[in-house]
Amino acid sequence: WMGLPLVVSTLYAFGTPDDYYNPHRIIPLHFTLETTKMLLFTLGGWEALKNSIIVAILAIIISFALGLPAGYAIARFIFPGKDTIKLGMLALKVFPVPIMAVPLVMLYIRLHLIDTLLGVALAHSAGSLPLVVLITASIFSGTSAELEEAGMVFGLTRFQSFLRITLPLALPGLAAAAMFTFVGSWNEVFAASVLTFSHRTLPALMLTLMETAPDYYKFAAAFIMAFPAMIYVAVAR
Amino acid sequence: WMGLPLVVSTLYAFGTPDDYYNPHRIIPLHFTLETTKMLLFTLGGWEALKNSIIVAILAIIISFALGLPAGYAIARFIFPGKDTIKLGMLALKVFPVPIMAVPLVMLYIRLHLIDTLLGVALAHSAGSLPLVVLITASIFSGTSAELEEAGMVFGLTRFQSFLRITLPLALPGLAAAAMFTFVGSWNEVFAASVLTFSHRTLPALMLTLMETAPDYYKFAAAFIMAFPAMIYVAVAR
Amino acid sequence: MVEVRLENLKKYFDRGRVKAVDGVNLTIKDGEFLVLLGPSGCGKTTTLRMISGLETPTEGKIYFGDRDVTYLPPKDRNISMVFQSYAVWPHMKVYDNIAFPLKVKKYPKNEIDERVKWAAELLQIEDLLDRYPAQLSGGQRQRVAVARAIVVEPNVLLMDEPLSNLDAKLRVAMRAEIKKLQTKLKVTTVYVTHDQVEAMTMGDRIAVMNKGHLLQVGPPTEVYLKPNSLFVATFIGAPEMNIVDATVVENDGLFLEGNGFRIRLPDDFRELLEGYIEKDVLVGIRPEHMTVKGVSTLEHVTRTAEIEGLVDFVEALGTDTIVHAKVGENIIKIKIPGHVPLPIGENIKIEIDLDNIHIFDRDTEKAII
Amino acid sequence: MVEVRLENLKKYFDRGRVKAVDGVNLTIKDGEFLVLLGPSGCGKTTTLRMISGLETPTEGKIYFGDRDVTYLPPKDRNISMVFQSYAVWPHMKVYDNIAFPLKVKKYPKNEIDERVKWAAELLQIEDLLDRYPAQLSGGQRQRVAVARAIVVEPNVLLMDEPLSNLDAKLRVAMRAEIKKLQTKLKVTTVYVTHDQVEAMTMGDRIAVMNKGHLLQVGPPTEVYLKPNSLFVATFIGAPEMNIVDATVVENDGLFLEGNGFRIRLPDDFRELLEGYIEKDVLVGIRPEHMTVKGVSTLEHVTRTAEIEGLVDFVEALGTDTIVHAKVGENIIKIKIPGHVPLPIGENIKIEIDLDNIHIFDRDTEKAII
Repeated sequence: WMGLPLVVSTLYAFGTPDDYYNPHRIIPLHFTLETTKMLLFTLGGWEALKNSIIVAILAIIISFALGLPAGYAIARFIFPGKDTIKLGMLALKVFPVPIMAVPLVMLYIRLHLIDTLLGVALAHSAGSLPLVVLITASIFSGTSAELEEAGMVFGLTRFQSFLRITLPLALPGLAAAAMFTFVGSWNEVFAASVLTFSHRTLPALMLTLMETAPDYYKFAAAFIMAFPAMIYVAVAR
Repeated sequence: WMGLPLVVSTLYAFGTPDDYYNPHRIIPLHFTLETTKMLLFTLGGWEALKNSIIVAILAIIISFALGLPAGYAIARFIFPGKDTIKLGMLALKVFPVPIMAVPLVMLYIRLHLIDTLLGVALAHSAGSLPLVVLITASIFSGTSAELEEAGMVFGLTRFQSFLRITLPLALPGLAAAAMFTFVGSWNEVFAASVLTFSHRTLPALMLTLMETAPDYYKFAAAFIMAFPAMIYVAVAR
Repeated sequence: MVEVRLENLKKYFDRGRVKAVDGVNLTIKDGEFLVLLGPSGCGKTTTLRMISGLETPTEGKIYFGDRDVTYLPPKDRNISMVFQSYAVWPHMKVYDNIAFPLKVKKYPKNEIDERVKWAAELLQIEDLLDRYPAQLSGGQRQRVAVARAIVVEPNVLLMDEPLSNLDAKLRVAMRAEIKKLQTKLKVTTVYVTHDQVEAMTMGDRIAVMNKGHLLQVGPPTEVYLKPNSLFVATFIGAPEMNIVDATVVENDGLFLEGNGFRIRLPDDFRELLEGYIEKDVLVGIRPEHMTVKGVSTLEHVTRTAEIEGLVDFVEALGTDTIVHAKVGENIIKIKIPGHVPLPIGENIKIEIDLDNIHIFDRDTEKAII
Repeated sequence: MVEVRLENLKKYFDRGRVKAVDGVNLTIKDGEFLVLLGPSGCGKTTTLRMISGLETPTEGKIYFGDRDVTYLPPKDRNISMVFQSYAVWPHMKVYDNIAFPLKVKKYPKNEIDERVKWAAELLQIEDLLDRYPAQLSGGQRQRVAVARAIVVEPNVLLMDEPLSNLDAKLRVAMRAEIKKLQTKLKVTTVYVTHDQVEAMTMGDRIAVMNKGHLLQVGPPTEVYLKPNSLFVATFIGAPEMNIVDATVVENDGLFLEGNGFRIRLPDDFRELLEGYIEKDVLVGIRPEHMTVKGVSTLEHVTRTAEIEGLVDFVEALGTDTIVHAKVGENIIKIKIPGHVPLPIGENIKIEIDLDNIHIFDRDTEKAII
């Protein structure tokens, strides 16, 4: 049943405006790419789609560059304050984002990050960082420390052993974590709206369109939005 | 460092408008409850606060009533399609909410649930249900089946054994899951904005104020918003 | 304290694809200590769980005395169980754990108190009654689990590998204690284990299972000396029974011929080996039913045979020595009491007790002799 | 293949609060099989990990021959290790697992091939080289781990409870095989275990550890027959050594008096017990150094004493019988070869081998005799 709204959106997305406004037609019968084309090329959808993808990939790179070593350290080493860090990570997730908005905008203006894709990606990384740290920590706790130590005993340094033994074993889990980061960034509206005006991501654009555009545009946009989710489901099967 | 924006918000929340607009004062020195009072009593904040709490509690009740038995079944029994259900739960989390908005509103109007707190709570339950199912499933997998079976062997039915043995042991985990549901509902803006006009929850009200009210109201609202997060951090310590 | 009868008991999982228990017939006598022995996945735990009522049979019947209990829930069977993980409830004190079965059955308060004291004393845990399980060691938790199981005078006492989580030392001590307790209480007991030493030392009878089937039931010595199949023969005993390929040959007498050896069999074997002349069989001899000539002698033997070998390795176990001898291409283990310093590479003569030689059919793996 | 010397080795965790290893001095001879034996948490694994370089000592030195390796990383020590979990890399085939140490050390390709074949043959896993570890049984993975460890001719071979994850049967078999392999390769070996049977059967020498301290080092028989402390005495041997409270009394001869018994000690004990007259001590006797009079006799004994008891329980182990005898308030276990059907409650006379009696100081728990 959870697929139903998806199917309906898909149908509406490619239905013609005439069918959409015809009260006797619940399911559109005439299909057209016009709406989607219009959205993508005239209303800046294409640009927003590109922005969304760039931001999501940047967010993955940044949050993994910082989060993966942190996760590894939490999983493998014992150090003071470790539990506090883990707790802090969780607490961070509980904080509402809006509270950060004003200081964040002020900071961004000073750093000339306002209205840049990197800026949005940074904000998204901050959002997904705790998740990446916690997920990678649990992945690395799951891969046996003895396997890595065996690598060290048989002639590797710790870093080589990490690269050649632990990383290949952790890859499926890390891919899942990256996917979550991607989807998180892809769906995020608030930061993207507040921090950009000309370089909007897709959901931010949608939010703007929501108030002005006719309904069938919304469905087309929703269809594009749901695309990665569909890919995810297909891959996960 | 993560506490910093919180402290600033708190200061601004109780600062006087004069201080706020005085460019030579970074930290306000005059404190007043006026802003908070204004927000709570004149602008409907108090009402919204109450709505938020009612909605969150209803969401907890509904999602646990449905999710706890499901989680228990997933943890204890083997049945066909189990993995599909778990996967579906995760996939659901990946779906963007906006895609549901239009069909949801249409459905709610038909069911006379529009602009009721129960309606918002139902929407929030739907959002937190997968999480509750997955968390309770993992909690119940964590409590040993043998403990429950020992109860059955020594004279209890399965249900009695669940109540007297498994439930007390699972309680801390269930409380955490309830906390997450509460915070999720508390922070949720989108569904709350779309589904209500007169019975707004606090974040939905804030979103409306965002565009119109002066900045220091925002800080006061943010302070109230962050309140459960602060309690959570204090309790978790 | 009843007799337990299993009739053609079956349990299939995964819509019949996994036959966990596949037609078990077994009568456990009133007051008997029966050990269900087998490797993991052989169906022994599933059988136990069906007796307890935690699992419902796919087919077959379970009787307690004359009462059909096949579909009764556990609580109505008046059984007790000691679980592998002990299953001592962590949110109750030791006292409340032990008293629980009595409370549920609504015993009067003073009798509960009396019986808990009695069980705690029997298991020497009187001092622990006020503690929570988290404050106990594994061995102590185990004692609590046993105390809880005996406090109610159950019809049947079920034990699911109760010693497998204890360390070697404690296991040896608890083995004796549980056996002592059962002898005293005379409660019908079904004890599941994969440890053949436990089975041999504790059971009045042993029931050996493999792949859902019951292979052999009998007293420990019988199962040990007269295994009815290759599986039972090799599963029981450590070091394992030596198994060697051989051919039965009739040539002015009956012989077993194999790689590097030729054994003359007594004439009374002829009848049993009738259909196996000129056929391949498997020959089994336990390490303790052989010796090295000139080093030690076999006691209480009537008929022996002799083969030649080469010392490959000598394993000193303290009280015994295991000599690994090379006979043809096979390595054969010989257990000799005491310390035997044989040089590696030495030629030796191996003496075999012919009354304890086993011959198995190559295809069915059933014992011929 | 070097001598390994540990000098005052210490390892503290948690800022000195946990003293895992607290001043160990030990020399492992070139080619020796040394077993580090002790209960879990005694510091044996930490000691091994310091020898491997996976852990850095808090204090002290480690020498391989004359070379100070204390702070060298593992890869520069030319060691091999067999881990408790085997630590066979799941993403590599068996061949690549075994070849890995050679590849890292940049051996030529044909020599890698040759050595992998050699190691695989030694461990009888030639047929598994193309498989992934997930397709192997526990025992096979264990063999792969050992093959990987010997393929490089290490200075020192370290083994961390390599058999603890195998079932009882396989453990007995692998025990002999590992020992055989080590005898053949003559590689200096440090083997960590908590299983005293493994230690007794495999070690050239045993080093017993407890609470971070090294208690006694010596050949198995010496540690078994002449334990230097109560801990070593009770940790080694199953069933455990009987320990009983007693008082040394001088009264027209030297006596040990305890609850329900009185033993006359030979006069040559006098000198050693000088300071203990009229003091409380602990007396230890192994179950096999006693017998029940009229049932069996002790062999190779010169001096015996006799005490009286009551049969409390009889445990039949098949080849041996353990008689639990009540002497005063104590339960004493006596191990007798063969099957001994003593009736419970019978009065018996227990014969004790005086040359294998142990007396410990009550406070220091060190052996006096």
